[in-house]
Amino acid sequence: MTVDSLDPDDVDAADILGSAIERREDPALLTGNAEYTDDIQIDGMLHMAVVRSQYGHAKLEGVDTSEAEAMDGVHGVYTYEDLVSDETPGGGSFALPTAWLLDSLKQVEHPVLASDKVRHQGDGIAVVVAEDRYTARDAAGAVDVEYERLDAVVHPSEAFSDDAEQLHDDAEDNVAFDWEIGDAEKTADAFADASHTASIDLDNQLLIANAMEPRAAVADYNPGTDELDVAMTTQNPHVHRLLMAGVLGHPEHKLSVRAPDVGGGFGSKIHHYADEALVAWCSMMHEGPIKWTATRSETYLTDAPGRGHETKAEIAMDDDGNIVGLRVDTMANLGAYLSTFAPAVPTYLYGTLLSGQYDIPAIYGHVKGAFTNVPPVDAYRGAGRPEASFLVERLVHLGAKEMGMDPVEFRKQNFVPDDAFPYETQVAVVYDSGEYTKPMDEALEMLDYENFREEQERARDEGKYLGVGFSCYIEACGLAPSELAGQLGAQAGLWESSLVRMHPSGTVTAYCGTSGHGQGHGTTYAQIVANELGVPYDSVEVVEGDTDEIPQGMGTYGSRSAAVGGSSLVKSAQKVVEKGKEIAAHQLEADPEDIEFENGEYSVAGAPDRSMSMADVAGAAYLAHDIPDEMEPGLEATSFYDPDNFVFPFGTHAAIVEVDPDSGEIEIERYVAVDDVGNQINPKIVEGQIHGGIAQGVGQALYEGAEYDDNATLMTGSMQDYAVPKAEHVPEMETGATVTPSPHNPLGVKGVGEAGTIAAPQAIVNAVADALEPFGVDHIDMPMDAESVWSAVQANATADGGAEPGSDDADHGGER
Amino acid sequence: MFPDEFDYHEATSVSEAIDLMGEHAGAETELLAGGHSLLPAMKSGLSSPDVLIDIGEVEELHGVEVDGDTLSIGAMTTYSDFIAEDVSEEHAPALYHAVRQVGDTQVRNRGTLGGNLAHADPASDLPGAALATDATIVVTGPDGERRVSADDFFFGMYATDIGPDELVTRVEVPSAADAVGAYAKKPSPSSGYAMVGVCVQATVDGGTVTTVRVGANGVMDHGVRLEGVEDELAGESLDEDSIAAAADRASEGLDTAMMMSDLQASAEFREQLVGTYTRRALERVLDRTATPAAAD
Amino acid sequence: MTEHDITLTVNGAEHDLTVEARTLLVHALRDELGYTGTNVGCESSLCGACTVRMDGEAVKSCTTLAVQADGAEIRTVEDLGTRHDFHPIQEGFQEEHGLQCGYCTPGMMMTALDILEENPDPTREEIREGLEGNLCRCTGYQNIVNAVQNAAEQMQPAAVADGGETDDDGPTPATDGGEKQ
Amino acid sequence: MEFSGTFELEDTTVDEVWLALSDPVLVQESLPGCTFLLHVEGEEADFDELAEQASELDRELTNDPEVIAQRAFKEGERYAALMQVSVGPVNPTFETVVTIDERDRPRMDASGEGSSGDSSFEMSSSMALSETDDGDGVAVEWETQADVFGKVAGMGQRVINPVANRIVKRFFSSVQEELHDLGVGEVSTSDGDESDGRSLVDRVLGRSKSTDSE
Repeated sequence: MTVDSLDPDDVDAADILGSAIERREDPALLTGNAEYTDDIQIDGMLHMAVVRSQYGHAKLEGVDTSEAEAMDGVHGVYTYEDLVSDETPGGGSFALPTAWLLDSLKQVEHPVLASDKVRHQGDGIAVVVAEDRYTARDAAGAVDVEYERLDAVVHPSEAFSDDAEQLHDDAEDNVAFDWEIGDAEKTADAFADASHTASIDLDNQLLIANAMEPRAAVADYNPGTDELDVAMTTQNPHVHRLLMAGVLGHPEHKLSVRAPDVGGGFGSKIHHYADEALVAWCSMMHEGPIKWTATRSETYLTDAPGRGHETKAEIAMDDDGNIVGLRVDTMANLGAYLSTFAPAVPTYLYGTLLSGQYDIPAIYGHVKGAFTNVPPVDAYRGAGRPEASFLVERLVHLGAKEMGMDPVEFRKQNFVPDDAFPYETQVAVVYDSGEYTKPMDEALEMLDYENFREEQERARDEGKYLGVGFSCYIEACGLAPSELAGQLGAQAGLWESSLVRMHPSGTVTAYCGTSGHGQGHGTTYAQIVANELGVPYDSVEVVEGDTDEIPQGMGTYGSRSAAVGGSSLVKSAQKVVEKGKEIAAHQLEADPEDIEFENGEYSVAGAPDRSMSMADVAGAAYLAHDIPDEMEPGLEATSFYDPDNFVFPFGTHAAIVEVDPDSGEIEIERYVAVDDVGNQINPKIVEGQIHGGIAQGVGQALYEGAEYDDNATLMTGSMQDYAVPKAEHVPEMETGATVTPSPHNPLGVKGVGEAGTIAAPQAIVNAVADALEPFGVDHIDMPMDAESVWSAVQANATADGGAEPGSDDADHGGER
Repeated sequence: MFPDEFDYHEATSVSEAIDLMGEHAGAETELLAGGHSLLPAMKSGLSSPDVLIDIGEVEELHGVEVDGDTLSIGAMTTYSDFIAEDVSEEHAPALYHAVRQVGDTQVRNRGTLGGNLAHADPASDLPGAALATDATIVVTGPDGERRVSADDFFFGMYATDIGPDELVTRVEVPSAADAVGAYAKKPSPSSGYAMVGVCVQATVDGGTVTTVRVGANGVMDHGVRLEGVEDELAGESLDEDSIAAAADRASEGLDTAMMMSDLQASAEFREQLVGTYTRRALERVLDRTATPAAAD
Repeated sequence: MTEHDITLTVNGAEHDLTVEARTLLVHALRDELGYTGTNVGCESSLCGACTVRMDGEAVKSCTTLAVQADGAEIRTVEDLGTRHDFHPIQEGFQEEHGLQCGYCTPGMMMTALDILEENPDPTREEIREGLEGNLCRCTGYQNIVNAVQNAAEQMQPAAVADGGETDDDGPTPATDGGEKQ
Repeated sequence: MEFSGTFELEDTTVDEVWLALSDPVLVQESLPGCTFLLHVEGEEADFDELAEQASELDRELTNDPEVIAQRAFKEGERYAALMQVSVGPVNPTFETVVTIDERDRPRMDASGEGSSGDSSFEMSSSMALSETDDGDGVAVEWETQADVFGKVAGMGQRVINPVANRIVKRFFSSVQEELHDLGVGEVSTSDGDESDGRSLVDRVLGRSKSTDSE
């Protein structure tokens, strides 16, 4: 099923919400007229380059900048000493803050340039400002750094080992935090009483976001006004303004942050990195414009990777195949320092999703965070939820196998029943709404599941190994109720703000504090606002991503834009409608109570001929010749929408694969995705988000992984070695949808940005495990490259005396 | 990143290129062909030559022509120009199929056959094909032309028989109009280079293999012939059984110490894959023997 | 440092400029001449965001020196069509939502033009293979393949049905389970 | 990363090979890409100074144990080498300092580090000689543990194994050639007792007594 797009001109105003219209952002992007950060050219602009560490872990013994300073075209070379000097601009901390705290969290110092020690290869040691990018890069290469190399750690288990080098003086044994959720005792009891258990040991690998546009910033300081303007690749300009103000010691109201067109983010452009602050500081230092654009190899060294879990987990069932308990012990990699939202990702965004779609009476999760010599780890598309969903769905696969049950039957039996919503899990969240069997049934129908099982049998007899894997995922998104976020450790509210402004002629500008970077907010937000105000879609302009234009905002991440930003726009638009109602009542000489508003027309109840259009009302509001007493002229409204709860999208993804045990190669024969993301504002955009999400999930399952050697040197430091999926690597995706509106927001939307990425990996791993069941292969860590599949088949064939290909050994494994 | 500074000279003829190399003999000098191996190495800072001599536009180094029993390919012929010539597939089917799988659309538009062979990346697609087609690489230096058989041309990672004052000017492939060719490759999912690539050129007469040459790249630190496979097939009938038997001997005689082993695949797995991909290449040969003249 | 005087004809306009030998074509286009529609996504010649057409062929302008392009005709995204008069390839991307963040799109379209010139009616597998040198991180490629097919249809109104079998040694392409209808 | 191998030298003896590998001049000549290999006198290895020193030195290959003894590697001492490693268009020149950690015939351990621009390596290496089974030659078993840092590290993964293997192969081929050309060891290995009870050759060979032979 593919959604066909519509020309917005062919859509009736009343139908605009929910129509798969073409995207209004595309013409600029398709003609080269878009403006990405690196496209910005300002007269007299200088370029910055950063000197980064040669080692994953080392003490700095000395930095000699003299050769670089002497080079033609070089305007300055600066180290940490220069930043903190009284002689130079700014008086901030010059250290990057973390915006999410936990009780046990060790808040270690994270200077924007290393002062005495480098803790990962991306750590900056000095910055160079020069005439052009080539010269800046040359000069960076001429900075001579003397190091005393230290041993490095890459994986949490190494970081916690007794002989590991400690990264930070104030984080003993490299423990960043120790956190738990659920009920340990109750879960222990459940396991003690259970008749069956299954367990798994797994690594959820580190991934690099690889937004196609590398990070970049252009800062322009005006010494006359003391205003500092920063254009940068950001998903959340207001958050960056707040944090950067503190880092630099430049007042927030004199700092402006703007996101021009942004070439993808996937989480990597949420966090406050050192580089953007350094560009801003250099601009103050040189009192003029400075540009920095990361090379791709720099993004590999500095963009926050995501995932990085080492986990042992188990599931317990009673005799009837009911899940009675789930227990998880995870070591999470946080990298060298605490990135902006890092502490939230392996805790509240992970532990709270451990119930999956299932009614599990006892759950306990324990997570220990580790400092290691990889770049600071933070949110990457899905952030915590893919790790949870992967784990739960792998355990359910193994649980079904342990019970000798069909994986579909086992899942259905354990789903949270439809009548149990709102459903409170054992891990601190309340699911808003759901009907989990619906997408499952639709996926089964699309797959023709019964027939597939027969085909699988036949194929095995012929020596062909087919497998099907399911992923019944749940995610929590739409971050988040501010009070709850505060209780959980967030150092910010997670509301969203918007402004809807009617112009006197009846057209509209809608401002929102989110900041799209490819999601098509310009289109969907206009659909929302046009629908609320009853004005033509083309009369609505959307503005995002500029702290000077939009009062406040929290940004775009965690699939929150539609649910929180969209809802804020609804709220602002409704305020406009309400004010308009009073104006209309006044002009139509009726009681406001009697004014009805529909399709952009105010009319008097029972007297439809006494009416005024929205545009007329706007005109009247600005003329202000005849509006109610005490009323201020103008027609606009701002709102700060704070959601009541997260929203919980869900769905079933299923993959059919063929595995060649000889070559270890996996072919995805079919990929079916049925998602319930609540109401859909633009189904074509929803489909695109699902597609892109799945592609990244396929990437995690089969291709991607950041690999470091023992010294924490990145081995996959370019696209030559880190496999970003290509067109031929991504299967054709068959998508379907069910719609269970969220009751928590006025749009009934749930969020779609991360669903595919959360859902896909386990569908594929489960399918491969299903295909390789005759070989006794239960689990292969991701990415399941050909060699790891081949080795798993070999290892099992050897270890088990060679489970004969073709023999169906259903009781095999399950307990390892 | 960006390349370090260098001096750039454009040669307009082979003799000018040789003169330029002579003039700059004291400096670190590289020849620039399509640039698709050299420029990435320079941009990553791994390679910093002092002097680049651009031979990409040397007219006499372009073009594909049949000269008697030989297909003669100018060293600076781009992959896409080679593919576009009908004579390429007709006279050098194995090379043709390998070239089609080099890099991607854009790389094939710029990269050159001579540049590829001179660079001698063991994971490139052409060393195996040069061996399978029994190609002769013509190198030219101050003392004139030298003809080196592909068998003697590659001897290590990025190491060939080209002298410091020489350049590859031509590749000559004995016409194999009666032969079928195939190239089966397991590309690295990231770089597209061959983790293993097996190239076969064979003549099958009445079901019997009369000539067969098999070259592999990606497996060892340089392109190699798979002599066990050739030995197994020569004079045999080409069928499922002989293919299986040949594939079993794919890694015969290969020095495991010099086998490639990296992030993409261990030496052990490459040994497994070379068998699998030998089988696949031979199966394609069998298919094409059964239904000749299938065109791309 | 050696500097060289070169001439580039970009989208029909001739430009004389002086560049360092090491200046990459993409930087000459972007920084010297202001054609910022062409983007830089990697430095290892893999992502294809920088693809332009040089003398009628798609090339990666980050793996080409500006001096190598001396005298060449360059075509960039700016030359395709305006928002009021889209080129069919732009139309295809717009209709099929073949882009999200748009960063890879100019390069993607320039390569697609190469594909369609060689093969006016490509199959989905052929399109995927042809786009091997262009990475997209947003769309999962499916709508890009749709967009190229859409453009092919516009450019070839009388196009025949599915192309025939090929005798190509390309890697086994992904199956076409979810064929759009 | 670790790599290892065995190289067989034909038609020679453990003593002869040990003598040859004790001679920095022979090692320098045999190491592909090695511009100089010199004993480091002071604390710091100043490569500019060393290069000058190397250009002034007039050392020749010899088979004379007396001469070799003068300049032979010594346990605990440091040696500096300028090494160009050539891998296609990538030709970094490493300033390398090696310490002889242990020298006890037939075994030698060394460790060192080198740097070239933004790249560097650290390695420890050991080598042991033994008579081949047929008694006709010498087997050199070597193993090296190396860590590579900086720009070349990413590339290292892919190329180090084959490149190291090739360098080692060429090194020992050259050693074999030199052994043959010079006739190292043809001077008797059992002449004249010295005051410390060890023969001259014993001293060169790093033997404590002149009694044992493999």
